[in-house]
Amino acid sequence: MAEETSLFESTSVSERLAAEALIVDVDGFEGPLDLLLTLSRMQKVDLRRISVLALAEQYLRFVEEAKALRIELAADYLVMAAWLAFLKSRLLLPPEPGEEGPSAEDLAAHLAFQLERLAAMREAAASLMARDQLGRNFFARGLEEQVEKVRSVRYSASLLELIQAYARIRTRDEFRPYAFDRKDIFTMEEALERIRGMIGFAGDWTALTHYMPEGWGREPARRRSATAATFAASLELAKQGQIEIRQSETFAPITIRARTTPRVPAPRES
Amino acid sequence: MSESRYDPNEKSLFDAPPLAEQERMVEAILFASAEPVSLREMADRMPHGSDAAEALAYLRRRYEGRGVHLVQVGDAWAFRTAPDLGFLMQKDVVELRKLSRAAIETLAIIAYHQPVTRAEIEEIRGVAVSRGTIDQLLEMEWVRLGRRRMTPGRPVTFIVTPTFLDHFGLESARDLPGLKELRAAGLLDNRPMPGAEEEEGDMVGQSELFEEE
Amino acid sequence: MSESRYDPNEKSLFDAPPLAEQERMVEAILFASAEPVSLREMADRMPHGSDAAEALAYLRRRYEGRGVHLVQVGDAWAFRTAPDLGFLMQKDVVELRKLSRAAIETLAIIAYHQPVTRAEIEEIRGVAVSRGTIDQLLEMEWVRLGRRRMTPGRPVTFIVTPTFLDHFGLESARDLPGLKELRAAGLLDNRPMPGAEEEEGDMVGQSELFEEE
Repeated sequence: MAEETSLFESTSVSERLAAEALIVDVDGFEGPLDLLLTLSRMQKVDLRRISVLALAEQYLRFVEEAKALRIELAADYLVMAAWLAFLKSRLLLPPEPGEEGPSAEDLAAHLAFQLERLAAMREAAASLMARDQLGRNFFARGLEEQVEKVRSVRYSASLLELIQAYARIRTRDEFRPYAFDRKDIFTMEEALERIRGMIGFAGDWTALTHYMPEGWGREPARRRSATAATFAASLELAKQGQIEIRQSETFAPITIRARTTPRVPAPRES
Repeated sequence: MSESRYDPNEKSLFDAPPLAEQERMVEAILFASAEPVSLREMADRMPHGSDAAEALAYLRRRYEGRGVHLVQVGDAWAFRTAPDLGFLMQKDVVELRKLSRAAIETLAIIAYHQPVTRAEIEEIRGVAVSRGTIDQLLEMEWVRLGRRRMTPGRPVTFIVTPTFLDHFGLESARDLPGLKELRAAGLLDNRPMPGAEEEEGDMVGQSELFEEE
Repeated sequence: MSESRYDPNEKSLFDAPPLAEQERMVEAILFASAEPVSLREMADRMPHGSDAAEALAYLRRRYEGRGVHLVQVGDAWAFRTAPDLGFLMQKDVVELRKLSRAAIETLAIIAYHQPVTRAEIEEIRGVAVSRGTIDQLLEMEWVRLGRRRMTPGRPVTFIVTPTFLDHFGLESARDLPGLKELRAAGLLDNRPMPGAEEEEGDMVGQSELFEEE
């Protein structure tokens, strides 16, 4: 930036050279405002006292020259040219009475402000970059020590979880998916055989529980199966007319005895 | 600041900087370096005529008893955190994790059946109990070894600890609710199989149909 | 040394360590970290009851004029080598990514005008800000998104980061060079174009007129 400005601050020869350089390097400008700032430095005055009218004329001349050299200018340069031409005419002519909108002076002042602000920001950027910088002028600790994370795991469990876990174990059988477990099943065929085999020796009324298979009374599942099979077998035998069933009242023990004169011949005897 | 700036390119033109200045230099070099720096390397970097060894000796004394020390690593030197402050380089991160299902079941069995042997736990759970599960519970100090069982092999038993009782807010393991209470309280997420409700209702009735042997 | 050992696990059982000891701790913590460490983080790592701020004040004084300095970066602190000794560390210089002129100007505008919207940056520079320019600054973690502006469209704003402050050796953005003068001259004002009704709308319009360079 400093080099650029110095170009315009010397003799008229270098000024002319610079003007040519401007045209050739038009792509080197960051838009119309940048160009305007560069042009404004040619006035060699404080940006606050810059003649916006002169600047507008400079800019318009630049655009004309560029056109003469058939340099294609980006649209924004032309938009700025149009606006500056407008501003120039407003600055030169006395304001029309009753005219709306901001005055030409206000617009010119704002343009000067924009230029000054841009220049200020560029200076600020330069002084920022001129500062001592980390890793260039001053340095951070080279041998960084990692802060070691000491991970300690704390396990948690609630009383409810504990109790539920226990309940889950103890009642696991209840939740077991249904599977036909031969081991604990006393079939009706087995029960029929057992009753048939025993009934002849029983004589009078005997409780049905006496016909339960041995060793099946302890475990609930086995007892249930044996009970059901024995009961069903007794009904089957009664239906076949081989036995008689009696129950004195609801929930009273069921007793059976062999039918002395079968109504229907037993399958075996037929 | 500019008056204390040394240009290494001009080193031969000037006398060596004062020792205090050299000490500052050694300090900065050692601080910024990612690796321990040898005396030779320090000397190479410092203005001509500097005595890195002497500056280092002064610097070393300056850091005695400080939060960082100047230590020798091979033939090089580096700043290191004072050994007694090592704990500052650690950040305790407590991670809260749920106890695994195996662990909580094992714990529950120990709590309900203590003192209980490993074989008994396995029998109740129906699966083998991994060494790690019991170790974890021991480590958490929720269970500990009880007396050995006076049976063949004299197996160890496990019991729960006061820490366990404390954690679960129990006065003793006997305070743990029984299965019946759990069921009454609806804590058993009982998804009964068809007919399972009859177990305690109908089944009782049914078993009464038959005389108990 | 053993009597000065603090076990962080027992921190609640003891009074805070003596201030000299706290100073050593802050020293060790800051020495170990290349990044600035906030007072809060120091306090978190130090034994219960420690006063990191006070210890830090003592430590700062101790390092005045040394080869390394204690510098403030935002609300955090770090040791940095004294700027006048930078020449000793030429070996450690990290080649910084070359920033374009557009990026440098954009950075300066963000620093001096923050929080600032993209439209405002474009208004000041007179050209559109390319996406890549801001991305680069974001990536370097020199700028970050600030709060959205409560104007139509709720545009995002950009602000500088502690990393930026650290890099340029600034305690805070208030310490930017020439900030006061610029403000006094009204050059940090957001002065709308005369006659512009809707500030934001006008700016967006203007930036759209200008092509990306």
